[in-house]
Amino acid sequence: MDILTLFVVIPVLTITAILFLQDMKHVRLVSAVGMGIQLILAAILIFMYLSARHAGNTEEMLFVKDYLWYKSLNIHYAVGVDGISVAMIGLTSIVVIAGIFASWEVEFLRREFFVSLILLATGVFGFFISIDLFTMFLFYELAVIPMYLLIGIWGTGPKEYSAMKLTLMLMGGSALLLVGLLGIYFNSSPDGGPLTFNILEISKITIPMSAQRLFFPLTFVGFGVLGALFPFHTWSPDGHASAPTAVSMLHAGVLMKLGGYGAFRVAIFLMPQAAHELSWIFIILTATSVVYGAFGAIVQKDLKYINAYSSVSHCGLVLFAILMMNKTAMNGAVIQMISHGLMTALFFALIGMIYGRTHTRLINEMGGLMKVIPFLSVCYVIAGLASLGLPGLSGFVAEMTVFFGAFQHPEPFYRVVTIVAVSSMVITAVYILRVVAVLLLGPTTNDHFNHLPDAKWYEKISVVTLISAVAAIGLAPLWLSNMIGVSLQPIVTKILAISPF
Amino acid sequence: MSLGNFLIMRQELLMIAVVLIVLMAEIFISHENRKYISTITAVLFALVTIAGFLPSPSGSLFGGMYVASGTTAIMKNVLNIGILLVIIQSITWLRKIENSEKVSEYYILLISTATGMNYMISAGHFLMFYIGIELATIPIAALAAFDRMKNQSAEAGIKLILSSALSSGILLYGLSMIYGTTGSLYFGEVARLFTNNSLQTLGFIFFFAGMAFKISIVPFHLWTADVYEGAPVNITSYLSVISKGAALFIFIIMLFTVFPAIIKTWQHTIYVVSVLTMTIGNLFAIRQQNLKRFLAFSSISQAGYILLGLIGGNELGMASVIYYILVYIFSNLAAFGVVIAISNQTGKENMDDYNGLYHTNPKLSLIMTLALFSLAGIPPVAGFFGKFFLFTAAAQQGFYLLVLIAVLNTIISLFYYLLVVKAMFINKSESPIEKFKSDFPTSLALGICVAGLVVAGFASVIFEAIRNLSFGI
Amino acid sequence: MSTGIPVQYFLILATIMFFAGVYGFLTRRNLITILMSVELILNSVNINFLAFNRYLYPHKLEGMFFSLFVIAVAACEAAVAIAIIINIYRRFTTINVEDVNEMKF
Amino acid sequence: MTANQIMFILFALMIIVFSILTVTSRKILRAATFLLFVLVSTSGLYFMLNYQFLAAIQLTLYAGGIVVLIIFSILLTSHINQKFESPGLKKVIFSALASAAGAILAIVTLLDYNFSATTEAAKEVDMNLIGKSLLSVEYDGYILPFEVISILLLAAMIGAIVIAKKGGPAKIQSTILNKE
Repeated sequence: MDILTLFVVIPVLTITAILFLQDMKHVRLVSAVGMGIQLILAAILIFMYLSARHAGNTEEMLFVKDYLWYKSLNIHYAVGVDGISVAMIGLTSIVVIAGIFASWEVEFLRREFFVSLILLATGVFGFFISIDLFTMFLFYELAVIPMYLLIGIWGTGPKEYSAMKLTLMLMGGSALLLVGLLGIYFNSSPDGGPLTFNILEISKITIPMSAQRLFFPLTFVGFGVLGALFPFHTWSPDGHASAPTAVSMLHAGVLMKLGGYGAFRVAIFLMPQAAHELSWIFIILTATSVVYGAFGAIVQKDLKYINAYSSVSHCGLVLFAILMMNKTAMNGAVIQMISHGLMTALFFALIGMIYGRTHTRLINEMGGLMKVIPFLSVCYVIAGLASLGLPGLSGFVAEMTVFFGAFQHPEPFYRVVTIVAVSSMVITAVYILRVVAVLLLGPTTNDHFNHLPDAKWYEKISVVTLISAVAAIGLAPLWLSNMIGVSLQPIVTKILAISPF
Repeated sequence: MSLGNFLIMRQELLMIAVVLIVLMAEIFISHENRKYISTITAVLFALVTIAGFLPSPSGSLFGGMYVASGTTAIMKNVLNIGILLVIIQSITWLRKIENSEKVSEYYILLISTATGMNYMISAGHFLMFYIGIELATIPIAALAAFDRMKNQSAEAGIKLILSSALSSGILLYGLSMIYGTTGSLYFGEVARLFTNNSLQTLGFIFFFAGMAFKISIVPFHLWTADVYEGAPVNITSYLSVISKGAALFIFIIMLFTVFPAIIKTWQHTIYVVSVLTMTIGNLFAIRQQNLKRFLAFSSISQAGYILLGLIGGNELGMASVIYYILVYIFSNLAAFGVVIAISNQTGKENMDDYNGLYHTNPKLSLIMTLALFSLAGIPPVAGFFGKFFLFTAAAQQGFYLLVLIAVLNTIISLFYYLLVVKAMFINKSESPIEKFKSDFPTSLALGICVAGLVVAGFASVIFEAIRNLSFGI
Repeated sequence: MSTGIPVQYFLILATIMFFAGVYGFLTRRNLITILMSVELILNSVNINFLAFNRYLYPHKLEGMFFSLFVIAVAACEAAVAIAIIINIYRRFTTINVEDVNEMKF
Repeated sequence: MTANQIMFILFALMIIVFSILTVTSRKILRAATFLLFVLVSTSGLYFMLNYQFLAAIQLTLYAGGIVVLIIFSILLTSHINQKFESPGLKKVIFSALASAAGAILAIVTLLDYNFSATTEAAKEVDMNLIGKSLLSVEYDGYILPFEVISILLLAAMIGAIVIAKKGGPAKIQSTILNKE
């Protein structure tokens, strides 16, 4: 068995182990161990990847394994990673383990909760290692469907409505995506050879322009729904607000990245001509996402809603950067994905922990928490600073690269839109600082708040893991952007071949 | 024609033998030993099913009246698996006191219909096709009216038999035109002489309408809901899965082998009716509270998806339809199996009754969830693969818009399937269905279904086998 | 013998009969009369088959045999249908479709 | 006008008039009688077409069997003098229009088509030929449908008996139902 398939096998084994456990108390322990192994595996993978590249391996995808699955349709189970997927796998394993620790105290149907959570993780890992469109789609849907139960059963507020809305909208996205993928498949061999779902093989040919014009929007919007593309983002605030902590973390931190990654890997990479031609439409939409999300965050009073809208804004930025179609911007997009993944997971974890103590998420009902629960408060400040792009933390690196790259675009239209999008940074600063000021500083509004306990050990593990990752990217961004940059090279070469600027 | 030729027809002969054995058993077995009839029938039919998988010669008998090929063999096997499951699922129901008097009649009628379906699929002549389809329908009407205690059951029976008689009449009227213009009723000769003139097209349209009744395609679906709700649950599951599957099989064989000359006509017709069928089926299903009725309407919309495989008119379409019906048998029979188990135990059939089912009967809820996900086409269960192949078959012919409409319809269907999931997992109930343990036949049938759901998708062998065999139609 | 009458006359006759049956099926509310409408439909089909057989393809007997089997199947159908109708009558003491309609859409 | 033509016109008129009366008459026993007339006239047509065997079957099985069965069940279930309510006007108009449109479409298409007869020699339909064809296993032989329809008859018989027979626990339950 190859190392990549292990990323799917270990979660499945963990689920099996959980199902056979007699003692419910051990469920979380087994989950933590399983996902801990996954984290170690991810670290090994990163190391292996870097050393392979260091040794001069310049292939586009490494550790490629290919098993024929459905012969007559030429469907393969094919895995392989480049720097981008390795980075995404690393991100996922960090967020998942943090999510497990953040949901340490789930009591209601504990076994089912962890099974669904790990099932979701299975889908995500599978998605990132796939280089075959069929398996990619399979894992994509696999990742979406546990969300319904996770939000519907363990959520809060109007959870049933939110869960249904989220599932149906994401599945609606996957409907568009399916048609797009079939379109790519049936155009994957213009010279009459065997049709294929393999991304690497399709990237070698040029899909006819008429087909690209049809299937690029379908694919891009299909993935874009998951990446909170305006106007298909409405599932996101409701879904995040209703979801339990770990689910919000995983969803905002990882699942939404599926959208960005997929739009990049499938829509843009396979159909660059149409992407270039139609990018202006989606640039407008994504810029709207960026600005609208930021403004949406300002007017919200619920902590989770604030963060959900801020996720819309940040994920919009990812799609925005991808559509700029140059190396710097794309590099920024990937860093932004990772940085936002870590940061927003941190946010949601902290919000969950604070909510677990104060039993409210409305910011004007809270205040002066810094004195009571200093550990969580300090972490919240760090997360906030990362989010508004303070130098030294990951957000700064990501956003700077994105805007720097976007501004390189020679056409004035794109530059203007970039400037509009940059304004979101200012707005972000406003709402982050406002929250920090009201929530953490200021007078204590409620006497009950004075006796809140600070973070427990498992909460500390969860938060510290995330913060150290955020700081690591912020302090030493170069190794990450180098890793991504090498992998971006073939993609950018392909794109540049058709759009010389 | 020699005795060895009968080997080609052994499937049907074995079934007739089972019918006769059960009939003899009814006459000669003493009253105390009657309870073994169910077991005997199930075992015998299991043997028939297994015998179907032995390699069988293909060829034609009776001067072309009867045709057997790899495709017909695999179609029959798929149906036999489903019939076997229905037989096993019926055992518990037949143990009830009010049914104990007519156990063997039930099996005789059920297996007669199976025989009819097999003859229908193997038909090489319209007469065989007609007799097969009637043999597959008339006993089912009797079975639908089986529950003498229930008014609705008799009503289901009469609605089924009258609407099927009307549909046969329409179908025959079309056939008479086809006969008048081609001078033959053998499939091969009709196909050779079929051209695109107006009278033949009209004949085909009547034929299509008659078949649409049998498959319950919109706008000929109105009988379905009442019949499905009124009939005993086992018969409902049989009607919605096996009868429909058999009719689809013969329909696809006919479209591909008898009517290839007017492929453009039927592609357009199927395009329209499949959109109508899945949309209207879905819209009605959303409003249903009774789970039998709910599954009935969902099975209407499923027929709409299956039409996508027909529209391609190629081997991939044929293979994907057969494969999808196999998967559909497992999914729908698993869903119905849960409904049957609960209905047998408590008599409850409404969605509200399922509130909080997970807390009392987690296994049944999980099976139901898997089945519904499979019907909705969610991975990793087999329904995902089945739907994917159907859509691929349609996309291969360039019907991308149709595929998009179909996928959006699956989202609507996901909505109402999730309503059931929500009832079981999320909704709270004051008086949930109490915990109960299913007996052996129920668990066996459900176990087979779940195994099928999990294995049929990942084991590509199954699809490839179907694909290889369906090449030679 | 049937000389002097074009085959079309038979076909038109059958068509009228067929659609009379369809009309009856749509408007009738008594189950037995619905059954009678179905018999009309099947009968018209038989006329078609026999006329075609005699006029156009007298060298084979396919149309005739088809009609023969249609009659036999119609008898089976009628038998089962009447059994159910009698059962319904016992249960509802009515055989009007409207009264039978317990279920609704 | 030959005797043949006169006979055909007579039968055709009877069939058309009585078909329509069958589906419109408001007395059920009359409708059944009209149906009987239709079936008898049809068998007359079969005689004209020189299918004596089938005409005989039509008379005995259809007119003699099915219609008797129908009349029998009418007597069992209905009051003879009871008149049906006439169906709703809307339904009548809709059904009449649909049927008329269908009929006109079919007739126009039929008249439009240029039928061509086969050039092969006609077969004399005698009992010998019918019997041989029915038992032949070769091309144009009908033994398989003949055998399969016997299963259909068996199944239909069992089905009819199972549904219509009284007794057993059903009786007990129905008395309980009636009390309720």
